[in-house]
Amino acid sequence: MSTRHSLLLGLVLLALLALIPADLTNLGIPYPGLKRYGTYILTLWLVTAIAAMGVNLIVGYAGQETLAQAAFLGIGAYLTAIAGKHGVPFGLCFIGSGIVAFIVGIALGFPALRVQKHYLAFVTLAFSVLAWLVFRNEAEITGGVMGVRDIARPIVFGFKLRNAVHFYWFVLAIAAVLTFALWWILQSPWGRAFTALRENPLRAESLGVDVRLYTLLAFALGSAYGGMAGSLYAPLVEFIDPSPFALGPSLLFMLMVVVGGSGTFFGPFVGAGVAVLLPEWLRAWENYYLMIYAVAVMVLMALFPGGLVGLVAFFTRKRSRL
Amino acid sequence: MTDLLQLLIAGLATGAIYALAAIGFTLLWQTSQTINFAQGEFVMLPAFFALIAMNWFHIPLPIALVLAVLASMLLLGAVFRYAVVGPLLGRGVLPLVISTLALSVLMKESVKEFVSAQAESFPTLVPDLVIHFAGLSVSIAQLGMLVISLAAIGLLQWFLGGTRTGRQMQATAQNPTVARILGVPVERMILYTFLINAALAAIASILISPIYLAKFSNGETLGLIAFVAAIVGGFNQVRGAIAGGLLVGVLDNLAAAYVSTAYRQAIPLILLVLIILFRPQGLLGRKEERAV
Amino acid sequence: MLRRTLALAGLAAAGLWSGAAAAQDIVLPGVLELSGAGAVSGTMFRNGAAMAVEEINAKGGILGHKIKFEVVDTASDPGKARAAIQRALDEKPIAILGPVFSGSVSATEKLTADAEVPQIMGGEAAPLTLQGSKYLFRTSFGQQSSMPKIANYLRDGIKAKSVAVVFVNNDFGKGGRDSIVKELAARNIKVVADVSTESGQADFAADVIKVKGANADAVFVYLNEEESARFLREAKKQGLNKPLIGETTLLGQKVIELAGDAANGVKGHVGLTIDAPIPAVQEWAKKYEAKFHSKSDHNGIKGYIAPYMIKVAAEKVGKLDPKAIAAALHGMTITPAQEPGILIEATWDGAGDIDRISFLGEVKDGKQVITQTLPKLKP
Amino acid sequence: MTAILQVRDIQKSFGGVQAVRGVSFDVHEGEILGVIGPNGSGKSTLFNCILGQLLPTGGSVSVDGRNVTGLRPSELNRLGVSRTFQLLQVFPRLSVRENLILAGQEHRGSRLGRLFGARDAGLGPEADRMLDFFRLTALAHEQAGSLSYGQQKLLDAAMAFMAGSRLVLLDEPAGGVNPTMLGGLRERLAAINREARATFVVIEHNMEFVMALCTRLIVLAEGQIIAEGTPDEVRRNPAVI
Repeated sequence: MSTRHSLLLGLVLLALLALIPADLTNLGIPYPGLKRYGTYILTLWLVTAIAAMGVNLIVGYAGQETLAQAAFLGIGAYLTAIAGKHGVPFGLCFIGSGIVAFIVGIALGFPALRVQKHYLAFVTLAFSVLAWLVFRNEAEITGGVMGVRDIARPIVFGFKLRNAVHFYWFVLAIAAVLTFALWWILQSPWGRAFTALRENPLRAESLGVDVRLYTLLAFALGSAYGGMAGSLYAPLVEFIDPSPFALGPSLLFMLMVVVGGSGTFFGPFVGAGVAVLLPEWLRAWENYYLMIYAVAVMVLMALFPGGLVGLVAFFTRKRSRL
Repeated sequence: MTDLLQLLIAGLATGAIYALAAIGFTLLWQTSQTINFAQGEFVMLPAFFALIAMNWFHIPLPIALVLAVLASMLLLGAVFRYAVVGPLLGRGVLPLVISTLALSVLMKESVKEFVSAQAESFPTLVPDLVIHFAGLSVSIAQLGMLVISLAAIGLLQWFLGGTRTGRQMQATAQNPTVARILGVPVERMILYTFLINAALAAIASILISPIYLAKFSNGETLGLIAFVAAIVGGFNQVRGAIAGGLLVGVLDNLAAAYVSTAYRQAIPLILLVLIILFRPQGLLGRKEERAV
Repeated sequence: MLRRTLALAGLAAAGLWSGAAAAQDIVLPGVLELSGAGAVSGTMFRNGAAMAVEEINAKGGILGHKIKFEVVDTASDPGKARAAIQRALDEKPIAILGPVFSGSVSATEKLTADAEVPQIMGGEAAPLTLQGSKYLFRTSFGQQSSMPKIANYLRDGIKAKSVAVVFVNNDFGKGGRDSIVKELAARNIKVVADVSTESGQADFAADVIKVKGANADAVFVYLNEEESARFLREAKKQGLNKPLIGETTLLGQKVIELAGDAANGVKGHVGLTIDAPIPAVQEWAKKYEAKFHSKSDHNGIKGYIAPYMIKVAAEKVGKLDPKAIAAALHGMTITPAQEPGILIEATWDGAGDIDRISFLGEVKDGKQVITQTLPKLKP
Repeated sequence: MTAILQVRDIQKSFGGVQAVRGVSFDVHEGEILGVIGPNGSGKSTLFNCILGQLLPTGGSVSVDGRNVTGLRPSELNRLGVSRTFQLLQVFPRLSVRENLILAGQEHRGSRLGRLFGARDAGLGPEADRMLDFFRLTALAHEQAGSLSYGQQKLLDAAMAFMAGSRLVLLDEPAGGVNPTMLGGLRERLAAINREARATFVVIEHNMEFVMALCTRLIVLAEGQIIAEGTPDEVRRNPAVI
């Protein structure tokens, strides 16, 4: 697909997404929009997808493993919640979250990537648990296990985003910018280098690609996406405590990206959609839904390690051949 | 001083359990590049096999324990090898990580849903007597845990170093390609490591459950600690995993007593980061070449 | 393309669109911990509530309307709990039951207050009812009610001058720890050890050594049931011979079952228990066990009385109006004579805190024995 | 003629095994040096030591008189040294043209400039020239993984020249290539040597290919040089057989 077509497709998707929750009955279209809960879930999906895009950059493009994306989300969320309480405007909090996560990513990745392939996974594992312990135990700053309550929704150009749909549009706009930025990176020579170092780091290195530096950049950028997603998560939920930023949720981020299709552009969106909407779909099975999910993931891995996007691509290819 | 000794004994006893789990971790990693994220659940589950045998089928304890070990070797060894790992071999580490992660969820949820959502007491073979001497109080059960797990480790070491099959397994672990050229039945050796891993996990489960109770969520912490122990000791050496397990067990107790109970989990992890910075091959691990 | 199709399919399947048909039934959603760390408590709360709803419906419902009770899982995560409450509120409910975890309640109480829908919850942390919500109601003692009783007992019953506190570092344990430390300070009792433990912790050797080293007159143990059991076993092993004092979770049947004779001699305050010396409660416990093939703890009772609270309040105001029901519940006293489902007479004050009798008990020969019945705070 | 590459007394041992035992040689501008020897004679280990994939146990490597022992492959590459591998090493999910652009992009401009600059990092025309030179133009937009083995080998070799490297080390360029392709490959390599004054070191088993391509040969056995000279001299050397 040419660049222009990609951009056009992106804009159409964006417009459709913007319309999903909106009540169009006033415009004469018999479409009532979503309930508040539906809008909330849709917003949560976007926030999750932003973090998952970061994981995809690290896992799917740079071929590393990160077990700390939820911790980066936590960094962004706490920074935004706490700084926000002290009157720092949301814009600063949001950019600050990204920058802090980026710097922490560099600090973690630099020593880990000196060594061998899986050491980044080990270091992020340790970091993930350590960050969670700090969130829990430094109650003076983070509110400890009782969390931080009543986090305000941002005010943009004097416009309050209390309304669920308005906040959704705000998050959608940010998600669109971040998606475009990632797309741009992946289209640039950087993206080519990322793909190369995932497919064959040895050959890439011999062609002058500084594998260590590019891996580090991918990790730090991916982590920054986590931080920025966290910065949106805090005002969305209006309450944060340490539990969504523990090791378990970090593992689920990896799971979600691989299930969606790691190394594909839309994989994180699909994976995040499954993770956020799955409990809704399988509500009828209540107690069994996690078991169903687990078995489905294992079967998917065995048959289609390319994830859901890979699965769809497989079938569309098949059909077009017939 | 007595406090310190008391802490050391308690730490070594739990450390021995971590070592059992960590050994399995390194064995699987070496022979099949499997990072088993369900390792903690592998230690959680066998106790429930025994409980099911006892409570549902009224089988006496010793037989139930043997059955639990056998069931683990079948399900967590052979079935795991062929149904979960088999289809994913040679596709890199990531699909296996994801699949074992899903497996851990499945195991936890199944036990919670079909057996028990609460902690269950678990009978012990060794009487839960406490001996006091010189201000120390040590329970026989705890000593038994230490002795049995060290015996299991000793037996494994003897098997790996002293028997033909054991040496073949080591060859497979170090370099499957070369081992295959040398005529080692690599496939069978890989299966053996899975069976040994399952057996060690079952032993750990039976030893730890009388003291820590059997619960579906027990694997979460255990798996993490076994993972940390394996890395600290050296991911490519069995004796590294043993040292790592014991060290992390002791360190956890000392940290809780002398540093901070709130940050006790942090100490082994900080050790982990330091190891990666200064001795990436682990305490007892082999140094690996910059790969070609 | 794909992602949009998937999202749309998902949203449609989950019934998230506006304008879903309103049912004739009364909507009473539960937002509870069915998975994650709080699964055991949440499931019991659900079972208890489901039992009550079934009974009420069998007798004709509330004001002639049947109750539709549907539970949404919070996965023990406050963020998900918030989403679940949002979803429940979209259904125009008469009230919401849950959550049980204080953190999840804290994350959601503003939503129910904004929507003016009563929230009957299981959380026990002190600050929950201090936020000024007019729509939050407890089903058990808040820690600000139970901790003074324990502090009094430590001062008058044990005559302790110093206390070691062992707590689990979660919303429940930390809240209790903060309350008891405050109460002890007010009574000039020194806290000589303050030991934080993890939920799910297996090895208590180091914690017991710390407590022993503190050499306090008494030890206050505020852990969940299974960790209580592990702690008691380790304490017995190391010969910790100080009085071990706790709350409902230390003296529960589950603890006794798991800790064996290590639980003997443990004393404490019991807010709500299926072992209460009240025939109605014990009968209820038998009924629960017959229905769900497992024993309930206090969470089952908490869940059970919640629908009855709504029923009595709705019948009092004579209409199915959430706002009026909440207003009626403030200052209301419900007696078993008036509604047998309430089990024990209870009163709710203006903040939504519950008041009823409670007990002092201890474990003797593997059984919980109630030694004293404490009257209501404001009889 | 000056020596581009000087290899002095390189040694490498794995545990107790000495794979390379003190190898020294020079490579001069414009020549094609062949390294031959039986399997296990240490050829690939020697290559890996020269190119930084392995750290030699002893000895030194210099490029243009500068000591580069122990530099990482990417650093060496930016000094104008590139290589191919014994096993096929292209990026199967990138297109043929993308493979070539990748091979050159790290030598162009700054890293930040590459993020915001042109998608092809200004290498489009050069890539097209290279495609043309290696007769791959028709396949430019195919995924590299879908090419035939011989075509991939050509691409593999072409990538080594994209960076404008002056010294290229080819590890078995003819391995597995069918005889029809082989002539083309040899002819292209000879042409690029002639036209661009590129200098090669070639490891090869196919004696016919080596004899026809190389200007000088060294023979390795058990980690040591046992013979050296022009193809004809080596052919006549009794030690080689």
